[in-house]
Amino acid sequence: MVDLISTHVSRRTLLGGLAAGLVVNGVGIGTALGQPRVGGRIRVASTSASMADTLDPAKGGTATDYIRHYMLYSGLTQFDGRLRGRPGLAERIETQDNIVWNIRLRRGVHFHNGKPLTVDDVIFSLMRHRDPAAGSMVKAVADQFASAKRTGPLDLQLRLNGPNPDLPAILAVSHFLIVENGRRDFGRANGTGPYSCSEFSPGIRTIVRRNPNYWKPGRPYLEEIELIAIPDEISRVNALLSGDVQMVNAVGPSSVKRVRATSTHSIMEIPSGLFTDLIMRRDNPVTANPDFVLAMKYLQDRELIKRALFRGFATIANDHPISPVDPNFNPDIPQRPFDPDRAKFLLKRSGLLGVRLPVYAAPAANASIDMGSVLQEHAARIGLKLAVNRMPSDGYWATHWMKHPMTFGNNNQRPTTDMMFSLFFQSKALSNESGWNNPRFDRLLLEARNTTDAVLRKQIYGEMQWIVHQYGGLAIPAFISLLDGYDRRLKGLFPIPLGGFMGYNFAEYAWWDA
Amino acid sequence: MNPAPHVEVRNLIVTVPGPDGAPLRIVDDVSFEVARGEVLALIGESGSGKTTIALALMGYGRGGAAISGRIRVGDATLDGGGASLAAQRGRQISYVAQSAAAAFNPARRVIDQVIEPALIHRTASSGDARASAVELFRALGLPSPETIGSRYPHELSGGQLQRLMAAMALITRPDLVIFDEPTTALDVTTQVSVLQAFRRVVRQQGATGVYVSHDLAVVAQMADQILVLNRGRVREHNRTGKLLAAPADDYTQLLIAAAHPHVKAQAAVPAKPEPLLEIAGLHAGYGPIDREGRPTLPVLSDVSLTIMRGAAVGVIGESGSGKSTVARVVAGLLAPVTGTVSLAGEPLAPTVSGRTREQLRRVQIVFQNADVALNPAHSVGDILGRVLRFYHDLRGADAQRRVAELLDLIRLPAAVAERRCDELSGGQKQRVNLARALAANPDLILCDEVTSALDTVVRGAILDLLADLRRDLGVAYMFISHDIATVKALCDEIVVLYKGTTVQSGRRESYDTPPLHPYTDLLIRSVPELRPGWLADETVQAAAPFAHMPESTHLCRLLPRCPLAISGRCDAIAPPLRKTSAGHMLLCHRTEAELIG
Amino acid sequence: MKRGNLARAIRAFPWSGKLGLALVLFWITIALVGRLIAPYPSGAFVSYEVFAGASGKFWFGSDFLGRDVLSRLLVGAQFTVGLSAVAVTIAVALGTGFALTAAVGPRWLDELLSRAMDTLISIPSKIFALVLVAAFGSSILLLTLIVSITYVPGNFRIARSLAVGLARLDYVEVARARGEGRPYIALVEILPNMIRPLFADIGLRFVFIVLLLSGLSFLGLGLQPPDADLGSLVRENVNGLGEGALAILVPALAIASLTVGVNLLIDAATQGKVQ
Amino acid sequence: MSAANRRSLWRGAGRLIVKRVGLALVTLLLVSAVIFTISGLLPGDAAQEVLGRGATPEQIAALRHEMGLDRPAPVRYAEWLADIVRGDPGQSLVANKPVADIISERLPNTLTLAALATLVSVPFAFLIGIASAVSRGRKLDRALNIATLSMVALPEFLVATIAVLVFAVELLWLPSITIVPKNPTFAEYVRAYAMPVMVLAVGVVAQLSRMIRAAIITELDRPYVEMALLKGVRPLRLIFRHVLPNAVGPIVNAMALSLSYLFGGAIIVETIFNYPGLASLMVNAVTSRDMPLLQACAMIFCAAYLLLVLIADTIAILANPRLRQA
Repeated sequence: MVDLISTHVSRRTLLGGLAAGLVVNGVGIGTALGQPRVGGRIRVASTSASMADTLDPAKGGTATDYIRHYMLYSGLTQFDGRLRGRPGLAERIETQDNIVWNIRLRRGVHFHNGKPLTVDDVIFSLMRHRDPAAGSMVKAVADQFASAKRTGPLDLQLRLNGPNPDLPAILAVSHFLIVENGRRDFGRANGTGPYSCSEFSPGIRTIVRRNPNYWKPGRPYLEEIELIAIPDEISRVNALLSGDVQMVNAVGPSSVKRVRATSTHSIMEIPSGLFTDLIMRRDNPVTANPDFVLAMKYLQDRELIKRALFRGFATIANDHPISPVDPNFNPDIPQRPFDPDRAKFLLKRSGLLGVRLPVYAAPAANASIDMGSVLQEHAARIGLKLAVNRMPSDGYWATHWMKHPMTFGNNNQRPTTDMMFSLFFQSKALSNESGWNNPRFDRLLLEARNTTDAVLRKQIYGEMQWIVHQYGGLAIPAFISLLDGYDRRLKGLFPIPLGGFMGYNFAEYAWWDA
Repeated sequence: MNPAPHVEVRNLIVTVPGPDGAPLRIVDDVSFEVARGEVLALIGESGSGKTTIALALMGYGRGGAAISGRIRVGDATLDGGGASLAAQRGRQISYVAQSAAAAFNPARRVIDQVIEPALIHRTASSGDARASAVELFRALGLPSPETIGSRYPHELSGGQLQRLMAAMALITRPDLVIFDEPTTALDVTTQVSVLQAFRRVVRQQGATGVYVSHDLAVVAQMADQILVLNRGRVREHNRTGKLLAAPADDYTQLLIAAAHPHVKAQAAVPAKPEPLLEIAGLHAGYGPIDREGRPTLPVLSDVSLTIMRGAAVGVIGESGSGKSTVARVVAGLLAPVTGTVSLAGEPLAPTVSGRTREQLRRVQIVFQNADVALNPAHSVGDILGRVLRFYHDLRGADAQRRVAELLDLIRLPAAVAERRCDELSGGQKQRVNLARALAANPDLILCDEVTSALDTVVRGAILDLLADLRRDLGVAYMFISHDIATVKALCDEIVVLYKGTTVQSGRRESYDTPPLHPYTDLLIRSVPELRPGWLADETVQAAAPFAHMPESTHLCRLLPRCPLAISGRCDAIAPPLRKTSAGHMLLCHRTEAELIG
Repeated sequence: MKRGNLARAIRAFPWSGKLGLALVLFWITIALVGRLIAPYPSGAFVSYEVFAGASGKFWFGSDFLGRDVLSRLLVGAQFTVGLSAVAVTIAVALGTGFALTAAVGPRWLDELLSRAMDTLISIPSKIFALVLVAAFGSSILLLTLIVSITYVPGNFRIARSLAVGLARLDYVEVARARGEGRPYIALVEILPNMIRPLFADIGLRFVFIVLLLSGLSFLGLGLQPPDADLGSLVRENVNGLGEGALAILVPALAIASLTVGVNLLIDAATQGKVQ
Repeated sequence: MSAANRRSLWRGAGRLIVKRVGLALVTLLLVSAVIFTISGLLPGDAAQEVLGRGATPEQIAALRHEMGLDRPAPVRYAEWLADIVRGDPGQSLVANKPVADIISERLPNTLTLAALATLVSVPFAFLIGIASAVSRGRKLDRALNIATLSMVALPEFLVATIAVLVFAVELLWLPSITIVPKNPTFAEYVRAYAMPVMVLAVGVVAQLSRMIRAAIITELDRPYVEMALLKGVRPLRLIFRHVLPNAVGPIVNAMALSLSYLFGGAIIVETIFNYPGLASLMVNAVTSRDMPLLQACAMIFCAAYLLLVLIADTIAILANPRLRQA
């Protein structure tokens, strides 16, 4: 029966996915088709800045870091609007078995300091992540790089520990951007990116200037970009509207009306796989109870959350982490409704209606406090007492997330379906949020990696979504759209679902029309 | 010569907003006039409205007081027909305040304040004003008149400040000078010279004067006519001589009678006198003790005295003599540096913490100012009850009964127990203050200036009470005062302190006739007498041959002020303690015969 | 008799004092009965429309999640008034307690307490709160403690100078001469006379606490939802400011009227004393 | 003033300053100990914060070792103390930079903002304080009273948000965030600082003016003021020549407290106007568990407070002839 559903689903998903991709690309091309012009100086504001701001792509931890790194460095591949890895510094990436990958570099690429790009730079940039001393944020991913060797002046061969068909997408992630061979001190940046660094003050600002020798002819367009961070959402939107910055990310849904009401500014909605989830741990007798878990899922007032919390800038989710943006999305799983009666019945059946449980939420997990409030309110109506403990963002991930029977988590769009599943759902994963263990799921995950056939893989992923939907310990009520605000004179923008600011990569595409 | 009087006041009424908002008359229908160059005295107790009338002459009402009626000073009037009184402040009408120490701005040099009226009213340039200020300083008998102005108020003594304030009042050569109790805050020895200086300078300038005081004897020296006030109304108004000789109003008579303190009751001296309190070789002071064992601020040096059971010993001296310090040491509030205090033969620990509760009970202290000596947050009953519980473990009905007895003893109705202290009058408070000491059933009460803050009539009543209590209860007193007349009225024995040393001690009678220590003589002769012309006759401040000498702790402390100092003796060695034939002790180089002659 | 005094004192207030008294009494009443008269549960999503204007159903409109502003205001006032009152009580009890200890105790203790207070006052209060909340999690208890501790040094300064002044007065000397212990002197002789001047300080501190609480809400360190004090109400609805939503105006006005009211009352009460 | 006088004045002031500096060092030590202790209670550490939530335990352990966080807390504190005594606040755990460099980047910002806010608020505070003290109980006093009360009545963040909406978003007169360009012109400078300074000043003016009013009124009740009036001294002269010199003590004390608030309490203004000052740096240090940086910030705030109070006390003593000769 499972098989039946997933095969049945897969074809339609494929079609839907293609159609969606076309639309996305269509918008992108359409916007880009104006007359891009070189020049202009803009300031953009992201959400966070701290003393930990870095010029080392391996250590990037915030959107501000990713944006900065994409401005200064280039990767072997680049994301497109459908999160596929497109050739970047690598002219070609080829594999037979998803294990051994042959990479050919683009000719005539130079670092900002004039040094030509070599195979050694690339090998260093990829393999350094495996060194614990490098403090790489993607060490876990890079651990699958078994070895890299030079096979020609512009060629290298990357061998993985096991098959992974998603390597081109993985390499497009900002952490794998290419740095100089041997570089360990990142006090200054030297990359091959579209911009070179002219000022960097951690926690305050980054100013970059157009790299005239960028390897994509004609690009980039902007003369100078100042990247700052305004953590406070209201201030960020105000700064946009007052003309102090020309682009911001993470506009709050309730600010959209205000921005759209102006004639000078607009909002770009980026449907993404970002979600905030209620985590029910398997190591607690209450939250391990399947009836309780299911009741919580039925208690999600998804319509209200979408409408009130996100003002409609969200997609209703179905308690699994794969959003419709993902090409592997399975649309055939029936949507779980908001059904308090069912929830009450389940709770009664499990005898857990009387329990009192705290739910931990923090501003760090997008909208989790309000989601908690909604849940608390509905739970109270069926006689279940939940207390929402609002924690400060500071320290939330280290201390509370996954540490209590019920906490809220928050996950970004991942570049690949595999990454989402293997980072958060595999039984041995570090961030296996609910602490579940589903052998079939684990087996399917490996099977998908071994499968070279994209259609088959999609089928497998489809079934995995169903398993999570049915048995997973997470309630995922909605996928949250990313909202970027921008000055209408800023052109060339199109959404890349990975994150705001065109998947952090706007600097290469944007141009100033004034 | 202008036939019209210089100052004319008709039907003056001053009202202030009362506690319930209704206006309250504090001066009620007062009329008088003063001829040019004359001095009018306004006399009365606190609350009589005398200061209010004086201020009204400058068109000034304190704390929202409303002035009505007719006031004319020269051409200026209250309602501004002609010049207004307010515009004449500091120019034609000037004011000398009661406490110069408070009335001078602490942050500014004295000279700047003295010449300020002249600068504000543009009567003189800064240089001229300074010159005339120096002239006035000289005329008022201030030391180093050229440089004294560059000091700050806190560097000057009360008498000096009072004279400087007079200089400030006279700098614009005003027509009318108002003196508001200008010598009340001064020591009696200082008062005389200040009064003399005032009278001389005001006469020189030919100004009219209004002199506000509660002290008839002082007024008798200064005024041509006297207006007796009581509760805002005029009781009697007459020329000074006539009023003193033949007071018509019974209130005036009462005032005149109270000017001589005396007590009706006299305690019987116990048959077998035994010493109650013995103080021997007491040295005390404030601040850390230095290597030589002396405190930074030494106050008492080698004070010894004995109080017999049931006796009253007066301790007298001017401010700074250390008389209150003696009481504080005896009470255990200040540890002596050396010396012993023993009670009925038992030595007492230096401070309260080392004494037994019984020892503490037997010695009680009563402070001067009942306003700050009684906790305003407590009722009279609480205050007395606490002492009863503390020393006698009396509670409940027993305690209530005893409180009523105590109140009866101090002649207050029992209902007072329910009242809070701030609802009582000054005299009532001082009685409660005494009752608190009595509640302990003490053997000795240390009375620290207990009558000094009281009006004369009230003072008499308290003295009577003290005498009665002594007679009835057999309690002993150490009665500390700056007023020799009061001490003589109450005490059997008197000790005179000067700068922390005993200069004379002995029975009361021995103070009536020589030989007297030069300082005691000065004290006694400085008390104004109730007859006009006393001040003019009196040559209290005889020239002191050693006025230039700095004070030395090794020599007689009085040396710089002593008219009888002997060159080669007084300025060379410490004075000996002599016992006179009359039986009292004197600390002086002069012999008994020399002091009589 | 005392009641008569009070009534007369109130009648003698200027109009501003009467207004202050009325506002304070109003908010105390709201704090006491607010939860009972709230038309909806404060956390209930009752309106489909967010930031709705006033209507018969929702007198003050709805908030950013479609909850009833009036109900949340009534409950929020209880938190603000109650929490501030408790916090100010703790702050003043501690500050004045330390001050009395310093005034009657040995010199070294005075010195020690003064240093401790300097230490507390020199750490910026909001950052102090941030650290404590991060360390211990946000709870009403912790919030109350943080806010109280923040205002202990200020109260200590004022109370200490009052107490040291009073400790020099003759009636304290008399008690000392009687052999009374330090606790008696501090609590019975000195403390009762500090109460009136401290009243003004208590009022001011109450206002500061209300404002600090809302500052903490701004930094996300305030009360836990769905509970919200007035400051949190302002903060959570601040997005409605652009459209002038009642959801933000009403709680802002509530804070202003509470703080202004308390101050007017204090002004009137202390001025009445001077005259 | 005589030379001897002047000498004793300086000797007195010198003794006071030496004593106060000693006490200040004790306070600083206490503050550092308090900060160290309570920051030890914080969940997680710098290594965890740097590596984020995806880090493996081995990675964290390695970084912890590299940062020296695996040694016992008392040892770390002692080392920090030894360094700070030598004048070295150490290396930031997170930013890979000396703490001194980071501070020297931010400190001028905070000083500028505090100085500007002071420059704006103090004259206004004096004006309002004096005007309402002189007209005590009258209409002007009541009006100013209500005005200053309303100024403190609203939370700072609301005032700031309203100001931004009005002046930046609606009117486009002023920038909504404070970004000072390099080598700004005077106009740019004023525009950049106008709003944060305004918002800070609102609170300070209100509080300070009330303190000034109270200090002046206390003095107005003293006998020397009545004496001055009876000399014919006019109101302005009365206030400036007679009253203010005596009210200096409480006023400078209130100013010291206000200024120390401007220095360390500007976190809300720094947040809303995105101003890179010390307060937000300290918040940052807390969230990233960067202990050396956190300690350095705490030391600076504490030292600033103590310094301001010392200056205030010194001024109060110099202004008071009685105290300065004691």
